[in-house]
Amino acid sequence: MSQMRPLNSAEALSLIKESITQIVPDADFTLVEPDDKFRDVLELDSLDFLSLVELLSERAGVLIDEEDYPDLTTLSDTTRFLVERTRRGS
Amino acid sequence: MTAFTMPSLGADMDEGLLQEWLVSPGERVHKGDVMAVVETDKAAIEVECFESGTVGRLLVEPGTRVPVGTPLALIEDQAVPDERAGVGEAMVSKAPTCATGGQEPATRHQRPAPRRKAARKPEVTPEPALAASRKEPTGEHVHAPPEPSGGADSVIGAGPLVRHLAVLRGVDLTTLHGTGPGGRITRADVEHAQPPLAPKVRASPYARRLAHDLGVDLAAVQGTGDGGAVRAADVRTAMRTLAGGKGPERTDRGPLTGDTLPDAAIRRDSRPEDRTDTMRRAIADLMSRSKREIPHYYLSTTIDLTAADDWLRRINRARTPTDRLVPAALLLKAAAVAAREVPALNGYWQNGEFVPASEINLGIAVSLRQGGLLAPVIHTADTLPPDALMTRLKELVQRARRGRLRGSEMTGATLTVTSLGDQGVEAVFGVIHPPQVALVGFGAVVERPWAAGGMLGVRPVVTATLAADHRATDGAVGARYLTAVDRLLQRPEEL
Amino acid sequence: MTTTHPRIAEAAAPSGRKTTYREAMREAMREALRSDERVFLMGEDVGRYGGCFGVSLGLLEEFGPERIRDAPLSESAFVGAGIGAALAGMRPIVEIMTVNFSLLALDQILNNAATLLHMSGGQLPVPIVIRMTTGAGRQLAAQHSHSLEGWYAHIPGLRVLAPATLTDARYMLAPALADPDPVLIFEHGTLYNVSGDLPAGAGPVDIDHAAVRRPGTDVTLITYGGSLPKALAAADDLASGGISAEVIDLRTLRPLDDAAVGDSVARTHRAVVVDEGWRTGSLAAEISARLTEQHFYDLDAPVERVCSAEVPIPYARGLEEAALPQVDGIVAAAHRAVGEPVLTGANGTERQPVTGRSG
Amino acid sequence: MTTTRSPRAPRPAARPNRQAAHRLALLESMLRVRRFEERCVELYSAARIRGFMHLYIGEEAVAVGVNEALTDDDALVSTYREHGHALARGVPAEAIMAEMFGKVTGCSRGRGGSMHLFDAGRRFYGGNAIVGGGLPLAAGLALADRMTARNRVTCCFFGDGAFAEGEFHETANLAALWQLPLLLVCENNLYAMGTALARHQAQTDLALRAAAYGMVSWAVDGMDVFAVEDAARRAAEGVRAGTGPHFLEMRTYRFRAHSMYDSDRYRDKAEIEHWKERDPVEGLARRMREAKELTDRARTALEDRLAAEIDAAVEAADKAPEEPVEDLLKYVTSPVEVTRP
Repeated sequence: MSQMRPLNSAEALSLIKESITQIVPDADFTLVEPDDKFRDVLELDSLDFLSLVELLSERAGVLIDEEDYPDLTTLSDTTRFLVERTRRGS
Repeated sequence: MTAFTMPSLGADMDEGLLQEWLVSPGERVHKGDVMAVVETDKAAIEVECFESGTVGRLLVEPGTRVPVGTPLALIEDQAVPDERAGVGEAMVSKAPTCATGGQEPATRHQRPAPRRKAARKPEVTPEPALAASRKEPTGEHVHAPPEPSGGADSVIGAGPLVRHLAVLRGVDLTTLHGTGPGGRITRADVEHAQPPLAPKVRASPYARRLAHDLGVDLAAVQGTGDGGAVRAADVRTAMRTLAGGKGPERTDRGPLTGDTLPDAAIRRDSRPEDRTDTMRRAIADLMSRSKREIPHYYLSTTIDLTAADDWLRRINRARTPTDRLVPAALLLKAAAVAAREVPALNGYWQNGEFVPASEINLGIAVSLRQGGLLAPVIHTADTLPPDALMTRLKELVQRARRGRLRGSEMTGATLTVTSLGDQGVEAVFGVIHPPQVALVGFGAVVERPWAAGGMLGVRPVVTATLAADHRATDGAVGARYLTAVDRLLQRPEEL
Repeated sequence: MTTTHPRIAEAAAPSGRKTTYREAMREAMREALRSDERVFLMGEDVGRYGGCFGVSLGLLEEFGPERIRDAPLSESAFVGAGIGAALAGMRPIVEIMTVNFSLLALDQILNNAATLLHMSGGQLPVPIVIRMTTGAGRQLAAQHSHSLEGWYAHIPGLRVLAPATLTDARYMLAPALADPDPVLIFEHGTLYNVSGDLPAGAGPVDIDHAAVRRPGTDVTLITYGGSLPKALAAADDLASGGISAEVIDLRTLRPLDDAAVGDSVARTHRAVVVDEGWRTGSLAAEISARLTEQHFYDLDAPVERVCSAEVPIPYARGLEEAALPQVDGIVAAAHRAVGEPVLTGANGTERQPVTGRSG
Repeated sequence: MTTTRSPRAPRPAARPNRQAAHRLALLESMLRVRRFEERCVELYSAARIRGFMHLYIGEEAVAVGVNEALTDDDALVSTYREHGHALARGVPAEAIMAEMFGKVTGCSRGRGGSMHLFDAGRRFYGGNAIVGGGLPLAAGLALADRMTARNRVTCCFFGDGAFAEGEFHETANLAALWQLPLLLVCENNLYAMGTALARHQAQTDLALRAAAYGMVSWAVDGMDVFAVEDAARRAAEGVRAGTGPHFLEMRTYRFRAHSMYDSDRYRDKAEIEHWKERDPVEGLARRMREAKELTDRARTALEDRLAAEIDAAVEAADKAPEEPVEDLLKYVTSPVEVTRP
């Protein structure tokens, strides 16, 4: 896993959206408020979510444990998670 | 000298038993004299000679069975006057000219009589020239090893029974690896081979042809014929639906008229953007058929997933996301292994009876984002370790959603599992995919108050349901199945 | 299509003249006897009696006892004599009272008439015409009522005809007599009294081809002889329910006109064979087999067969009717083929047990 | 053996003036049949001839004697034991041999074999393998002649076995009823296959029974070619004179088995030997030798000529082509499409 530089919020959000789009190609983020549970809105099932974890983990260069999953519920808390974790990990 | 040969005493006689000699060596015989008694299938018959002379050596012992044409004795050529003819001259002793001309008489008798068996033909061909011309190629072919004949070569080891069984079960022998001696394909190999693929749609030959010509998937057509058979009219109806009602309006008795659908309409109908509609209709047809034909019964139980959850967490902690398992993998494994314990739910209802399947192939209901549903198959799911099952699951779901499933991944399911847990519902009471006889449903894994050992606690639980075909099984069987699933999920490490 | 009755009378030409099937047959023989001195009629009671069914009435008076020859009740001898006379250059018409009696002459018909040409390497054609009555419907019970034409149609070397219309009755005989090989003509007993107008322009019948007696698009009813009127009536009934049935009259049972049957079924995609013979090993079975051999991918429904019940034809009217193909049974079979629910009620269109598929 | 000489056998007052040449011709004709069939046995044993083959050996006087009474215009209908009838009728040995070899040059193009020899040109209407099956057909040939006023005789051969068939009785009645120009020749060889006459007929005097149908009927010594010829000539004359069908019971005997080979369990060796003493061929030869009409040298020459003829027939048959299988269906129906009016 490549070690990445710390991400700012905008970068993290953009990374999240990109990753989700890869899994759900026609994901319409206009429907997703920052505090919505995006899994429900965009209909990600557990496998999708796992893929998302894979992607984020790889692209951000951070380790994401199962215990971290509750922190990946909304776009805003996921952004926060990535920003913190990339800063901490580097 | 000529040979006295085993004669052909009937059109159906290939061989005869020399029963008795009526002459001895040195004895004088005349043409027409009885020489021996030959036993045929019908009777014992006295056989005569066609030459006059002195009996020479007897070549065959009484009691011996020999083919027609075999020399039995030698008759030494002598000019014996035929007194009975009342003529003194050597008229009779004159050797008759051979039938084929040009050959000396003796060879005619020594030559074995033509036989019916084709293999012997060349050696008894009457015309020498012809015989010679045939000899060479015949020799080559006889001694050459059997020519491999394409794909069939690899299944040469399969005996007739195996071949027959393969035909019956629709198994392509060339795809099997024999486990018998020398790699021979055994009966068990065939029996363990994948059962025939998708259950054949009942359709009239004309409907089948029409569907092919029009590019209509027969499986997606609802049949209105005898026993739900698809008929031409059904195919046309399906086409019209595809065309969004844009096909020619029918002012007459719908299904009864001839081929009225113009080609243009047909071509337009088969464009890919209509695939969604096609799928919707296929689902509609299949589910309608299921509900029409199958008397469903439903069972439900709530399973404590604490053990499974703990085990998963433990496993996953050490793994990168790529290697992690999701609960669905365990649920599927449990569903598959339970089917092994309760085989009455794993198989097909065909021709009025339940036909158990030899493998457990789980159909996985996968909802597509654009709508619709596919049920790709994990073959022999009960034998796959959870990791392999997980890998397979990910692949299938991915390809299903990209529309890249292979044929083999779409067919052969013996039991289907649907999980709507990710959609947040707690229980799903499914509709069985005919001709399967059961469908297992899992809801969302949720935390619920749970009483165990007299203590109330909060535990992750999942509601497992079973929809089963009451023609094939009764509720007790279904109950045993769900109980098994529960039990298995309590020992995830053993899955 | 307008309905005329009886249905086997062809659409009347203005100048057509009234006749019956019996008279048409007689007229055909009269014409043959007048135009060819090699022709003679031989059979039981064909002379003084006028024919068991009155077909040859009056011919003795016109042509004399040499050419209208009453034979003793020796089917084998007089059929064989007909064969011998044909070998010697005559053109005999041999009448056998009923197909059941023809079994007494089966040796001559099969082992001589049908076989001699081939067995002799082409030396001995047998230009004989053998006429006989076939079929049930007249309460004549089991030894006068059977439909064994399918048996004869099994035999290579024979041509087997079944005139079902006035025109065919009138004009099939001439081509039959012109055929250098043996021709068997099966006259259904219920047809003799059928009357109608003989079209003025009608001439010799094409005995190589089946005839479409009624065009249609939804289902093909394939039949011949005495079942043709029933099939046409069934087609009327079906038309009133919106089903367009094509009716094919085979006319020639051997050699079968595969093309006519196949062309029709390729258009309608459904076939109902109506055959008064017994179902097992029947002509209907042969037609059904050929359709599946040659037109499998045209078929949109299993081929339906409406045949006689597998019993010796009984005497009692109710039983006899139940044993035979009837209009209702044909209609029901057509409905099944088309895939329409069979209406029950006044028309009694339920599948008759006697015509039902066995098993 | 139960049969006795019939007291009603014809004894014509004046025999035709037989020249020695005629007697020699009869001998040659009978010997041709005998030698031809002996060769057939050999060829059958060597599996060159197949199927059922019924030999006429012993009965040659009947075919040869009856044929003397027939003209080329007359017709002949035969049985499955018909090599003798065909040869006497003049069907070439080569055509018959080729037929038995199954060759296209055979008299039935190889479609009939031993039991179904035909020669339409010689009005030889063939071997019929259904016992009695040729009788109605013969009546029809005769009927056609009668209707067209052609003065021809149709001669039909059949065996004693045919007396058990309805077709004989139907035909006898029909022929007598219609006064058909038919010569019915029953070759009574005393056995219907393996069943002796007395075991299959209540009344074994066949001539008597035929007479009951109202036709002229004689029993004849079928082992004496002159007796056969005399009776056949007189009967044929009667037929030609328009006195209706005539019936001849030819009392004869086959020396060999019913078909090619059987075990002959149904008759005594002594009986066979007894009849062989009355061998029609050697009997005639002996009489001619005694009358100084046949020298040994002439006999040898005759035998040589016949042997050469049969050799040639065999050789030609052997070399002849088989009918191509593509022609299998040819002649099921007439090949020429008639233009229908």
